[in-house]
Amino acid sequence: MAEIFNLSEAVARFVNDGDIVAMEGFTHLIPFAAGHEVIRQKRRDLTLIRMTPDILYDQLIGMGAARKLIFSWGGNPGVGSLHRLRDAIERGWPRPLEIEEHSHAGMANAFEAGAAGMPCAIFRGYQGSDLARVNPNIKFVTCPFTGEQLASVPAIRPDVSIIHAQKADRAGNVLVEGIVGVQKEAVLAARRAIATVEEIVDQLPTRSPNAVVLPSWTLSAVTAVPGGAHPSYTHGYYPRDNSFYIEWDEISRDREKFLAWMQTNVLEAHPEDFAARPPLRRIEITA
Amino acid sequence: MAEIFNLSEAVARFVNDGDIVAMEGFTHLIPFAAGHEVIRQKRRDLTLIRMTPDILYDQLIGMGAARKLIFSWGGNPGVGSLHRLRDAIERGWPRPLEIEEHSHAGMANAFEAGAAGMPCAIFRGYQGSDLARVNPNIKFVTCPFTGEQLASVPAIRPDVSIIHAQKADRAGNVLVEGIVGVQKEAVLAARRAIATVEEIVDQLPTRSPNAVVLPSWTLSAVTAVPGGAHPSYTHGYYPRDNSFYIEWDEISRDREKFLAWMQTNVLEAHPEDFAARPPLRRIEITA
Amino acid sequence: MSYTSSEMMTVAAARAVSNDDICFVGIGLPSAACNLARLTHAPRVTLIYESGTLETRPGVLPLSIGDPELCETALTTVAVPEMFRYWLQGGRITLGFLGGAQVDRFGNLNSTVIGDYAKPKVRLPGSGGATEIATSCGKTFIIMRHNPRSLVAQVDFVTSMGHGRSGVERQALGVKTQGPALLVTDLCIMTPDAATNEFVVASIHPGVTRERIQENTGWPVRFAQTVTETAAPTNVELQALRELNDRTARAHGVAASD
Amino acid sequence: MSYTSSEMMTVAAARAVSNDDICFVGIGLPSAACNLARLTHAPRVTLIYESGTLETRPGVLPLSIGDPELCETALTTVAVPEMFRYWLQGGRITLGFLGGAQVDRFGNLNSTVIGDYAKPKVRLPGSGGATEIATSCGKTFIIMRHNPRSLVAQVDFVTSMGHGRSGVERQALGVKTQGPALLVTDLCIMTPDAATNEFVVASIHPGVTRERIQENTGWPVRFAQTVTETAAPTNVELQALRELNDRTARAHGVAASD
Repeated sequence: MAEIFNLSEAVARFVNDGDIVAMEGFTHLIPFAAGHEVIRQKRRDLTLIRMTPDILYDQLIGMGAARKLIFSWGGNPGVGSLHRLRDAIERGWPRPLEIEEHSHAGMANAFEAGAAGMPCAIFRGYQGSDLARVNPNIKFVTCPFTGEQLASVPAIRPDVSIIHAQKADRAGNVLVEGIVGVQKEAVLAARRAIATVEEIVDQLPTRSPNAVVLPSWTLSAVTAVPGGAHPSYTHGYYPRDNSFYIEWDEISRDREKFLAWMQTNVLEAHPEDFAARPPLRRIEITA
Repeated sequence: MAEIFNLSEAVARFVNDGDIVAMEGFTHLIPFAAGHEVIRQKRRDLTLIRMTPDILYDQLIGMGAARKLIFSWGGNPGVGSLHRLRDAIERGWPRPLEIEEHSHAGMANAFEAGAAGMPCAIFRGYQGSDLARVNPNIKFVTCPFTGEQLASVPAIRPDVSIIHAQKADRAGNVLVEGIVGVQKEAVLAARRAIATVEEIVDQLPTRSPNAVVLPSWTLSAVTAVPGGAHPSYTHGYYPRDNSFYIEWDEISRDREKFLAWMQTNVLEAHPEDFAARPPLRRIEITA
Repeated sequence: MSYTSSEMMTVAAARAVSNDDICFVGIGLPSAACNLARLTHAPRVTLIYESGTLETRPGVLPLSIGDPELCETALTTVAVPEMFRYWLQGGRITLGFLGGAQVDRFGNLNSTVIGDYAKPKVRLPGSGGATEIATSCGKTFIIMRHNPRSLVAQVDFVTSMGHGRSGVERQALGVKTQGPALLVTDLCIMTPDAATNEFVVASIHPGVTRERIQENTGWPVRFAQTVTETAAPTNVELQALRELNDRTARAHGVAASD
Repeated sequence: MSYTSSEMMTVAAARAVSNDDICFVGIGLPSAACNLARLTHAPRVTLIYESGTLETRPGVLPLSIGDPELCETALTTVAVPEMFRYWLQGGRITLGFLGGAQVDRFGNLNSTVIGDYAKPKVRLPGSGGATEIATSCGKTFIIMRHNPRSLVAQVDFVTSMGHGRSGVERQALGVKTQGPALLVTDLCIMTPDAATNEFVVASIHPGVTRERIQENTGWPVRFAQTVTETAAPTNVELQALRELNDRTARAHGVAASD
């Protein structure tokens, strides 16, 4: 049953050194505020899992929090490379980073299998790809009915998953809307889970009987952090801060500049600072 | 791309003798009007698939339309046995019925695998159950990572799936809400699919960005049949006709009584008759 | 207040449900017991029906597993494949409630056929969710009317494994969940012997004799060293159950728990 | 109207998209081409982005695969596991658009590393959806800028199989889909030879010479028996593309297609 914590308590209690951690969000709802708290609390030796590691993971890796990354696409979306990720892989700075690399289909199936309590997933994938050659966690099994060779990957089972969402009610039930990515699977696959939300409300809206709601008893902690997905976005609250994604390319190219930025904007900052960060929505332009 | 047909054209065009047919609906949204049209058009030698064959399949089986049933629970929900199904299995009337029997987990996984284009599904199931002894389509495979034995069933791939839903728009996109069962999987797993709906509207409501919508291009035909789920129900339109489920127990016990009922209420009836059948909603009683 | 043996059975089953349980609820007796628990001592119990309704709070007992009431009062409703994969197989359910046509002393259940599978004497509805409920829930409770056709020496077909035909197969297969933890009937409460996994009588309902239990059981019944008498239903329990049944009868024109 | 080679490339790719296509769209060049098709000759084309947005109609080009615009203009949005299982692997997509850092003559694509995998010279973003887009879509179109570092004799890493290292592996593996059917660059259009699966030049953009194509290609280029000249972009096409890019630049402060 989720308890309502503040963010620093939630991270202190549920994220440990050496944990396997998934902070998910498929471009949308990326839990930046929670990730920054993990950095501030100086967690080390994390195995980070994410389909699309972007700026947040670049920051964690650049600060030396991770020993391993399991992923399927690592870039600054729409902009280019992740310079801190590349520096870690290509030059071992600030520490070497082990990688386990999949395709999106492989990761999505592995999250699904984790949520489903399975030891592995099977799917039609990795045919003819060198990924199967470099990743020993990609195997092939035979369909017992047709004889077809099918790819198999181990289920993802994080020690802790962290997501950001729109709303929680006072019991700790969490509503996720829009591009929902693999957040539900990440929570259900994990031993422990933390959700930051834009707001805690008396009652979740009842727009649809099939809304994506994570019941309180699937979460360890729920905490309100308005703006907590910035510079990504929260559908219904604020848009993506595209200009920050472009700025990051410049900030992250240089080790010193990166460290200085992290000092000011993460180490000396607080979860409450996120409320003021999201940009105002631009005027809608339609074709 | 779904074309908007009337129901008799849709059944004439897309349901053939000998087809593998799934008419799905998990208590909710059972496509009775479409099933009755299949009976009126005298389709034969069908392999009927459904997790929960209930009155509609009792009617199809009692009229001799089916040669085989693939299922996981065959009963009159909340009432008792399906007498026509039992008569076919126990005494071969009006013709013998082959059965392939699963658990709900087996069927649900098989539908999921069909929708996902897989040849089979794997899951943790059938442990210690005699179902694995009597159904050769239940096999076991070994997880390549942990060595665990996992159950496997072939994917369900109907020639045609038939569902009932709330609304379609004029392009043929279909909205399903409430207890959605395996309807989406049934449609996506099938070569052809027919949806009957309560109404065709200019634009689907936009209650939730994650509503369950089947795009027009996943369906062969969409047709408006108000009341078409009676005696089951359509969430947001009319309640379940519980009294008819109880009456069916009496109607279906006797072969002659059954045939007389089918003559009047199906063979001599029309899809338009369904509009007048659903009961008015009873006064809400809450605890 | 006087009460029927059916009411005693439902009340006894309801008492075994706690606020912390996340229950996978079947239609009929399990549904009545779980909802009675929710309306009395366990208001925070989480009820899940295999139709996909998560955390449902029906005001009346559903007649079917997919009644509108279940969806309308649920936190949310998921598709059936998700229900079986993420919620049941995912290990999220602490307690599964099962019934059936036959049960044996090791909690194996038959809801498939009476007689031979290929030439059945009586064809029953089949597994539904039961086969995997029996292995995926943290533990299972069984609720059945007590008579020698139901509590049998050997079930005709194992739809859902309890501890296996000889009481050891469950463990041998490596199934991690506890399995049958309670059998509640209209005569008594049985719990599995820690050593043999055989159901033994732990508590006898008021007014029932050991002889009557044996006469109605298809195997030689064992009794626990200390057998208690089940506490009679309290007025609060009976009133809540009867009001629930009355509301249900008014809504459906039928009493779903009977 | 005059135009750039980039515009020629996008227009040529857009023309290959039809009203009947259900496209799995990547960010950047593919997104510009597919949306240009939708805004010109193929208004009913169905666009799907791997973030889960089905039938999306963005007014501006998305900067990322999960921009709000994609979800807000979609018919509906599904979870990512469903996207990859039901929609991509389920065989619902007729056309996948791919790019990458390197392509070889058999349409094998590298978006993983330049150099050795264990000691990369340049670490690229990796597969994303590409590995299975390449095998699950009915066919794939590749769009890339033409230079000898991109069109190479041997890709350093096969992220996404085209026809395989020697052009026959795809068929040998039993992959049922067509694979690379078109390679559009800023110099020409290539299609696979029916016998060898090798990309051969089918159409040359106006003003480009065969020599320039060879100089910019890392393998000995073959030309089809009949090579046509690509029709220059029409005013209608250019205007639609430029308006799209202008709207995009105003919305994002950056031109997403460039």
